[in-house]
Parts: sequence; structure tokens; C-alpha cells
Amino acid sequence: MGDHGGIEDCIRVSQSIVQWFRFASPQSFYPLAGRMVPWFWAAAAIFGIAGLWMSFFVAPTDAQQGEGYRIIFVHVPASWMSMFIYLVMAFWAGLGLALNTRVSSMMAQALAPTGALMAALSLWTGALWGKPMWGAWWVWDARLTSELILFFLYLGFMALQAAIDDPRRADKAGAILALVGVVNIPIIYFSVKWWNTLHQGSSVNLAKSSMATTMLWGMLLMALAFWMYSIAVALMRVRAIILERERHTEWVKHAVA
Amino acid sequence: MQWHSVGEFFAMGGYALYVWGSFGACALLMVAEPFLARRRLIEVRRSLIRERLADELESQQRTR
Amino acid sequence: MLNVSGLACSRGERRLFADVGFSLSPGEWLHVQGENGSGKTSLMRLLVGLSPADAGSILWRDEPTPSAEFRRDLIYLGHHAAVKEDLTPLENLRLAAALDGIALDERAALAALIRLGLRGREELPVRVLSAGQKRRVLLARLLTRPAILWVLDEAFNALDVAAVKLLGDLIAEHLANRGMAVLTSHQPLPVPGGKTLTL
Amino acid sequence: MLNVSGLACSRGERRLFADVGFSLSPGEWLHVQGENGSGKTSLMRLLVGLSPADAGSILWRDEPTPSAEFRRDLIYLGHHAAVKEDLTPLENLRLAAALDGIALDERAALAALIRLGLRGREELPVRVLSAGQKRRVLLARLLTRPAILWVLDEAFNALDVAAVKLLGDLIAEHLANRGMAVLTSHQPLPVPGGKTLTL
Amino acid sequence: MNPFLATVRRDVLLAMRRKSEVLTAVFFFVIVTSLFPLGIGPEPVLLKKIAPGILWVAALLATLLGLPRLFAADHGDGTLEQMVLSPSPLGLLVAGKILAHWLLCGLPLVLLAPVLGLQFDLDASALGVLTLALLLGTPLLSLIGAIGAALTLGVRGGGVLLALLVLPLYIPALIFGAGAVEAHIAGLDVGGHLSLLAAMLVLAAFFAPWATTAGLRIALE
Amino acid sequence: MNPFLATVRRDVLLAMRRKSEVLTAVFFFVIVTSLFPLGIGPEPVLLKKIAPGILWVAALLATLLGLPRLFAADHGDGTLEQMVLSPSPLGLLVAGKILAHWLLCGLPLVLLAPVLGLQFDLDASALGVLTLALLLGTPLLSLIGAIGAALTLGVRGGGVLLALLVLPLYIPALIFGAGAVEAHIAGLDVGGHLSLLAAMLVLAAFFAPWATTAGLRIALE
Ligand code: HEM
Ligand SMILES: Nc1ncnc2c1ncn2[C@@H]1O[C@H](COP(=O)(O)OP(=O)(O)OP(=O)(O)O)[C@@H](O)[C@H]1O
Ligand SMILES: Nc1ncnc2c1ncn2[C@@H]1O[C@H](COP(=O)(O)OP(=O)(O)OP(=O)(O)O)[C@@H](O)[C@H]1O
Ligand SMILES: [Mg+2]
Ligand SMILES: [Mg+2]
Repeated sequence: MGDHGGIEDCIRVSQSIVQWFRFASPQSFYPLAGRMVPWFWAAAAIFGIAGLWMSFFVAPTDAQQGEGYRIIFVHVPASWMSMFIYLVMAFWAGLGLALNTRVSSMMAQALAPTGALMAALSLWTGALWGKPMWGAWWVWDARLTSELILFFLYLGFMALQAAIDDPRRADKAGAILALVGVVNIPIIYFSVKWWNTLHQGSSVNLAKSSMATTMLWGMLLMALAFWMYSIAVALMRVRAIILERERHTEWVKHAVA
Repeated sequence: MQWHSVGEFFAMGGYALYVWGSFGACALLMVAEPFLARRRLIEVRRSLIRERLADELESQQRTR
Repeated sequence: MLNVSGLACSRGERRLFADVGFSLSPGEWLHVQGENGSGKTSLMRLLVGLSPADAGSILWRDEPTPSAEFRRDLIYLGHHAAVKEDLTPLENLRLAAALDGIALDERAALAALIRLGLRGREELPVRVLSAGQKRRVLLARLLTRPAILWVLDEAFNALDVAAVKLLGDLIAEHLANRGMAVLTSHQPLPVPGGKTLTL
Repeated sequence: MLNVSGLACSRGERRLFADVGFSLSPGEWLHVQGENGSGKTSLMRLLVGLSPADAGSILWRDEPTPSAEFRRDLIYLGHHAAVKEDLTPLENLRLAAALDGIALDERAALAALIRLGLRGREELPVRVLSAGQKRRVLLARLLTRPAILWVLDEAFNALDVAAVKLLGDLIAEHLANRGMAVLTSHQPLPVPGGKTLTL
Repeated sequence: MNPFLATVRRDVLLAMRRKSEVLTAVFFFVIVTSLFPLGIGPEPVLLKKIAPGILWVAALLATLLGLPRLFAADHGDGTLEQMVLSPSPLGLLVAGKILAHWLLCGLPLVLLAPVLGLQFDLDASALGVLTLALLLGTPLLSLIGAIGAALTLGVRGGGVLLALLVLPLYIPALIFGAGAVEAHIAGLDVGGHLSLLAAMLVLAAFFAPWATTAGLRIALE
Repeated sequence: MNPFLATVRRDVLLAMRRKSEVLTAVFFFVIVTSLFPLGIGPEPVLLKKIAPGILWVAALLATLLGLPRLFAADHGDGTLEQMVLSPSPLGLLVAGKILAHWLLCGLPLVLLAPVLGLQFDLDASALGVLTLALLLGTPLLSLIGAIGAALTLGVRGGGVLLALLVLPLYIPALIFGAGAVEAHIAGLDVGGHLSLLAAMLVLAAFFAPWATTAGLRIALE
């Protein structure tokens, strides 16, 4: 019985690998992505509407920060996504470098602008939050600083890819940079954190002890919405990239008929 | 619900600039980005179609 | 020894060549011909392994390139001068050998330079040499580094009549010692025999 | 028109040449010959005024050079490519003209490029062109900028057979229009007549 | 087309072709200003105090970084020879190149400085003075830098030697430029500082193209 | 001769031939550290406080300034192609080039830093910590920088793009390096800072030559 199951497992795994490689070809991924995009938009819209409802009409006023705290409902999802997308991007880029699968490199390229956008939003909303709460648009706090550096890493990745004409070369160079960045992000995060706490006690601290459950739900729903949005927009972009890069193949000529 | 009027809602307890600045920027960028991505797709498609047309014209001329 | 088959290369949207194949045995050489922009330099770069081919295979001693062995057996001299303008010809030659892991004593290096007609210029920085003299410094490497396959891209450029003859003699000697060579040139080459490949 | 006398040049401690003199009238051309390192390039640079001579005089229309008039009448193309690798051939040609204060419309620029066999490469960045194609972009300037004296240093380098013939024809045309030319080359030149100066 | 404008257009076009060039000059400015707080520590009062100095030094270094490329590319590929031999006056072409350098390396810094000033918690009027000082100062940096770039062209050790030559000349601009902002923060009048900057700019605008031209001719000999 | 040592020797020789090169890297360091007092004003207490940060940022920028030339010259004249095709392993040659870069750009800064620290009135033990931190930190800068230099080789907008890529990665070195000195001045223990720097150095020494080699191969394709 166990033996039998093992074989079945093997077959299933190898089938899924085959399947995966099938979708790893631009030709089959292009229509698949096209079919998935509307679903992710729909999910983003549903979660977004629910999240906005929660954040403006259900979540109560904060005792200390008044209504100003509501920025949390966009700030935290944007911050989370900006970090998460970098990991995903580096994963795809590394896969493209190792296995030479074209789609994964294209996926990495498609994710970068969205990640940069999330980082920019995190910085922007954070700054708008900081002014009323701390009285300054910007302080050199650990989190803020590492988010800023993350933003620079995204920009570097995009600038490097834009600067190289040959897409194959751009993919490989970008992948190396993304991987080096991944090794560095934890180092950066902890160094900045330590650096900050050495100097001064955190005058910068949000009373986040007793977050109302409705607040938490609002935040989670918004985070889901941001997540779905990122996937949808990255899939849209990867479709454009596929067509741009494969424009001389037969299948593209037929696909756009 | 904690809002008693629309005006109160938009005033956000005095934090209007900051709250709406944040949500507004998010909305703006998150509308603009898909729009740009879509335009990029449309543009590639259009140039592909143009290229096919050029191919056809060329082959017509050659057969003539 | 060198077997090339089905090689294809495209640059941008342009297919430069496809299905190029040839083979060389010891003592043979190949003249790659073609107009400006027909893809000679591109072919050379594929051949030595500097850029990847779209399709096709390159076998050296029946093994796919680039292998460590292939790199040991190969000298490639391209359009570039590949000499350091701030160093003297002598230093250039000796350091290039050291980088390749080859011991080259001063005597041998000097002899090579003199053979290439650089007597009296051994101690000048390459920067002040004339165009043809710079090429000669590069070519001196052919004498100091033992290799079986010489891949020379437009090596006859900028050389005067005497130097063209000299290089021709060097190549002929190399072939006589069971060496092989792949050359490009727009001028007629002063080397007898040889296969031809036109792109 | 061009009268050169008693020209001398030394580099380092080496006297390259002394007492060089010649004169050119409309329709005449001069072939400067010599081995590698004999001082051809150095002579050219003296001639156009890029470096000062140790002795001697260069007169253009009986006036000492470099004068503004001389610069207007002169085209000098040297060993260097003098094209911007990031721009297209078309942009290169038009911007070079604009820098010289000459109006050059797209049509004329295109015509010049096509004459030099660059059809289909007008819109590529020069960076990706082949060695010979880069030289051709530079040579297109001969067609777009009216000048009386052409000073071409090794202009035939890297060109294929067709392009060598083309450039020969261009020079012959130019001479027929009462132009003048000073050329160097290690190959025999496809231009009839001409004085010779051996360094 | 006028050769002066043609040169400006050409250089801007070249920079645009290398898309990242303009953007990255600005990024360098941003990153350098952000490095100092990281080196110095996150105390807001301290940071605010040294902000004008840091912004000015960063602007200066950002300008400096672009300088070696001002003539080097044209020198390397022989275009500079062609410019010297061109019928157009060399001074005009050189002035065009300097203007293009400022448009690409100086102006973006001026526009960006107020945003970066916010990071250091400078108030609106201080930001105004900062911007004005940079608007007068950055063309000065480009003009002086061009002389250095010409003199070190093709010289061994180029880039760093250039920094060595040019930085001492930049010091007056730095002192008056940063000084203006500091004076303003301290509540003093800034007219003196700014008019000195303006005077230096006028002086440089007259002499720098001439000196640069002479330097270029020497470099090509 | 061993190809690794041959590469080191060659690069050092080349730098010596362009005599000014080594000296000017050091001068750049000196001048940048001297600019700040000019931009910020002459208050001794303030200056002492920001000294470690400024010295580290200056060291970082001085290293950065030499980076574009790390591979560019060899790329431009075709020597890099020859290295890739050489029978010696490319990783070895690359490691040699990185070591040479540190010997030329990093080590002089380490030796000079104590002298410059005196300018800011740092005391002897603080100077010792500074030197030690730089000794660990500057090779790290060279190693990380080499990756950036390889990736931007022959790319449009090279030098400044390189700065954009590399500076964010330099930040941990900057924070721990400057942090060590600051901690020492504040009377805290510096062992943690220094051992973190050392750990990062070991990590980089393993990975950077590999990533650099990969980057170079890509650049030549
Ligand atoms: C430009 C300024 C800011 C930036 C770049 C920024 C960045 C970030 C980042 C990266 C995170 C996610 C970190 C994590 O989950 O551990 C985060 C979370 C958060 N931020 Fe900010 N932030 C900024 C300003 C602010 C301000 C002013 C406040 C409130 C006064 C704030 C409150 C929060 C809260 C409550 C979270 C969620 C905490 C958690 O999940 O642990 N942020 N921010
Ligand atoms: N991105 C691109 N798009 C279109 N064509 C390209 C691109 N890159 C290179 N090419 C073309 O590829 C060819 C490269 O030629 P290569 O340098 O191999 O020629 P070659 O035979 O060595 O010529 P030469 O005799 O002039 O040295 C050129 O014709 C060039 O125009
Ligand atoms: N500082 C110096 N000391 C000694 N000799 C020098 C010095 N500078 C240049 N030379 C010599 O001056 C000559 C310069 O020659 P030039 O470049 O004019 O030659 P050419 O005739 O153009 O040669 P080619 O045919 O190779 O292009 C070379 O022989 C060079 O060795
Ligand atoms: Mg070629
Ligand atoms: Mg010559």
C-alpha cells in the first residue's frame, strides 16, 4: 500500500513538473495569464471594497491618534507587499538564471515596478502619517531607513535592466543583482535596527498593544486586496513583456491575429 | 458607525490632509499602474498588427 | 580536431548566418570571407566561446566547447588591441603570459618582439607607438604562447607590407607544425592552401 | 593651394622626418607611404594643425595654417572612428553637420548613407555595427560636408572589396571637381595618378 | 542649426539615449544625502544642523561625478578632434557642452533639493533659500568643472586628478552656498551670500569657456 | 608565476605607471573629509560628533570613485576577453583584480584615516577603533563594489548606475563601521560591531568573486 502510494506520488510530482515546464514556455503562459487576470481583479475589488468598508465605517476611532490612524489600512499592506514582492522577484530571477526558463525572468521583470510602487506608497503614506504623529515628515528610524533602501534596490534593479539592450543579458545581470540584494536585505534590516536602537530609546513608538479586532480585520482585508492587485497587474505586465520579447516568433503572429 | 455627517467623514477628525493624502495617492497610483500596463500591452499588439500588414503588403507587391 | 556544424547566429532581428559547418585537422586553415557586416567577427566570437550560438555545435577534440582544454589550446586575437597603453611592449608580453599561467623569461619575450620588428621600442609605453606597431605587440603573443588553434580576426589590418609577409610566414610555420588557424581578412592572404568559408 | 616646406617632426628622442615638403594644386593628390611607425600619422596631424611642427611651414592659399578658412576647407578622418556609438548612423551624420554649422536635411543624409551601403542600418545604434560599417558611417561625411582638401589616414582599413572601390571612386570624383587629397595606406590605392611621398 | 544649440541638443540626446544617465545622477545625489544620516546617527537636531552642508557637499560630488565624462567620450572616439577642426568656433561648441552638462547634472539637483531638505526637517523658507543658492551655484560648478575636465583630459589618473584640481576651486561656492542656508536658519540676512555667488557665476561664465577651450587644445596636441 | 599573483602585480604596476592614481584616491579622501568642516561650520563639539560618520562616508565615496575603472579599462582594450579565454580560471584572475583594487584604493585610506581623525580631535583609542573598522570594512567595500562594476560593465550610464547599485549594499558596512567608532566614543563595547563586520567580510569573500565572474561573463556575451 505504502509502496503503491509512493509510486503514485512520484507520478504526480513528475506530472506537475511537466505541467510546470509547460507553463514555463511563454507560448502557453501568455493565454493562461490572460485568463487569470480578470479573476485576480475581481478578488482585488471584492477584498478592497470590504477592506475599505471595514477601515472607514466599522473600525473605531483610535484613542490616541484619533482618525489619523486610519492610514494604517494602506500603509501596512503597502509595506508588507513591498518586502514580499522583492522576495518573489528574486526567486523568479534566480530560477531564470539557474534553469534558463524565460518566463520566470520575464515575471521578475514584471514584478519590479509593482514592488517599487509599493515601496513608494509605503514611504509616502508613512511620511503622511509621521507628520501628524511625530511632527516630522521623516526621521531616520530603522524601519523607515530600511524601507528607503529597499526602494533603492528596486530602482537599481529596474535601472540596470533598462540600461542593457539585449534582454537575455539584462535578465542574467538583473538576476545576479536581485540575488545579491536578497542576501543583503536581512543584513540591512538588522544593521539598521541595531544602529537605531544604540543611540536613543525609541521615541518613535506606536501604541499598538491593543489593536481592536475590527482594525485587524480591516488591515488583513486590505492586505489581501493589495496582494491580489499586485498579482493582477504583474500578470498584465508580463503579457506585454512576453509579446515584446517574442515578437518574431510564429506563435505571437498568430496570437495577435 | 462613528460618522454623523458627510462633512465629518471628509474632515477625518482634522487629519483630512494626511488620511486622504495617503488613500488618494494609493488610489491614484493603483489606477495609473494597471492603466499603463494595459497601454503597454495594447501598444505591442498594435505594432504587431502593423508589422503583419506590412508583411502582407510586401508579399502582394512581390507577387505582382 | 575542430568540428563545427549547424551554427546559427542572429543579431537583433537579423539572421546573420545559419547552418554554418566546417572542420579543421592539424595543418589546415580556414579563410572566413564576406562583406562588411556579413558576420565574420560574430562567427569568431561564437567559435572561441565569447558569446553563445543560437544553434549548432562546436567540438574540439570531440568534446563540446568551451572547455578548459580548449582554452589552453586556443589563441584569439580580435579587432581590439588588447595591450595596455601604459606598459611597454616587453611588460605587456610578459604579464600576458603570467596571466595565462605561463613562465616567459625576458630573453624569449625580447626575441619575439625583435622578430616582429619592434627593436628599439621595447621600452617605450605602447601609447606612443604607431597603429601598426601596436598590432605587432599583440601579434608577438603568437610566438610566446604555445597554442594549437589560432583564431585571428583581421590580423593583417594596419600592418605594412613587410609585416604582412612576416605574419604570413608565422602562420605557415605554425601550420607546418601541425597547428590550425581560422583567419578573416578583406585582403588576399599570403598563406598558401586553406579552406574557404564565405558568409 | 597647399604648400608645405621644410617640415620636421620628432617624437621623444627620435627624429621621425625632417625637411619634408610638397605642394598640391586642385585635382592633385598625394600618397604618403612608409613602414609602420615611419611617421605618416604624425605628418597628417601636423598638416591639419592638431599638433605643432618642430620646423617648417604649411601654407594654405598662401596663408599660414591653421586659419578659420583652412578649417572650413578641410576634412580630416583619422584612425579613430569619431562616431557616437549610442546614436544611429543617421543621427551621427546630421549632428556632425550641425556642429559644423551646416544644414543637412534628412534626405541628403539618407542618400549619403545609402551610397555607402548602409541601407537597413540607418536606425541601429552604431555600437552594434561591424568594424567596416562603422568606418563607412564616418566616410559618409565626405559626401555631406563640402570641403576642398581631404586628409584621410588609413581610410581603406577594415573596408571590404566593394567599399574600397567605392571610396576610390569618391576620391576620383572629388579630384575631378578640383578637390585635393592626402592619403595614407599600406595597400595599393585604387586612385589613378597622384604624387608620392615616402617617409 | 546654430552650432551652439546643435551641441546642446546632441549632448542631451546622447544622455537620453543612455536613459539611466540623467536619472542616476539624481539618484546619486539622493543616496549620498541619505548616507550621512546613516553614518552619523538618527538624531534629528544634529541632522538639521548639518543639513545645508551635507546637501551642498552632495550636490558638489554629484556634479563632480559626471565631469570626467564631459569630454572623455568625445576624446576617446575622436569626435573632439573633429570639433577642434570644425569651421565653427571651438568656444561656442564648448559653451554648448557646458550648458548641456548643467541641464543634465545641475538642474535636476536644484529641483530635487527641496524634497531632500524635507528629510532633514528644514522649513519652507530655508528650502527656498537652499534652492536659490543651488540655482546660482550649480552652473558655477559646471563651469569650473569644465576647466578641470579639459585640463585632465587623457591625462594619467584622470578622474581622480580632476577631483583634486576642481574641489579646491569649488570651496568658495560651497562656503557661500551652504553659508546662505545656515545664515537664514540663524535668522541672518542672506543677500550678501547670494550676490557673491551670483558675482562668481558671472565671472566664471566669461572666463571658463575660454580657459576650457585652451585646455582642450593643449590636451589634443 | 601564479596567475592570481600575476594579476595583482599587473594591476599594481599599471596603477604605479599612472603615478598620480594612487595618490589622488587618497587626496580625494582627504579633500572630502576637509570639505565638511567648510560646509558645516567650525564648531569643535559638533565636528567631533560627526567625525566617524564623515570619515566613513568619505572612505566609501573614495572607494566608489575607483570602481568604474576596475574592469572598464580591461574591457575597453580587449584584455578582458583575453582573460575570459585564458587557460587560468577566471575566478582567480578576478580575485586578483579585487585584491589589487583594495591594495590601491582601500589600504591607503586605512593608513591615512588616523591622521585625518586627528583633524576632528578624536583620541588615540578611538583612532585605533576607526583604523581597525576600516581595515575590516574597506575590503568588504571592494568585494561588493566589484559585483556592481561587473554588472554595469559596458552598460549605458555606467559609472553613476554603478553608484546606484552599490551604495545601498554598502550601508551595513557604513553603519557598523561608523557605529563602532561612535560606540567606542560613547564608552560602549565595540566587539559586536567589529565581529559583525568580520562576518560580512568572510561572507563577501566567498560569494563576491563568484558573482563578479558571472557578471563579467554576461557583460562580454
Ligand atoms: C516614511 C515613513 C514610514 C515608512 C517607510 C514605514 C515603513 C514600514 C514598514 C516597512 C512596515 C512593515 C514592517 C513590519 O511589518 O515589521 C511598517 C509597518 C507599520 N508602520 Fe510604518 N513606516 C513609516 C511611517 C510610519 C508611521 C509614521 C507610523 C505611525 C505613527 C507607522 C506605523 C506602522 C505600523 C503600526 C505598522 C505595522 C506594525 C507591524 O505590523 O508590526 N509607520 N511601516
Ligand atoms: N541589434 C542588431 N540589429 C540588427 N543588426 C545587427 C544588430 N547587431 C548587429 N547587427 C548586424 O550584425 C552584423 C555584425 O557583423 P560582424 O561584426 O560579425 O561583421 P563582420 O563580418 O566582422 O564585418 P567587418 O568586415 O566589417 O568586420 C552587422 O551587419 C550588424 O549591422
Ligand atoms: N616618446 C617617443 N619616443 C620615441 N619614439 C616615439 C615616441 N613617440 C612616438 N614615437 C615613435 O614615433 C612614431 C610615430 O609614428 P606614426 O604613428 O606617425 O606612424 P605611422 O607612419 O602612422 O605608422 P602606422 O603605419 O603604423 O600607422 C612611431 O615609430 C613611434 O614608435
Ligand atoms: Mg569584423
Ligand atoms: Mg598611422
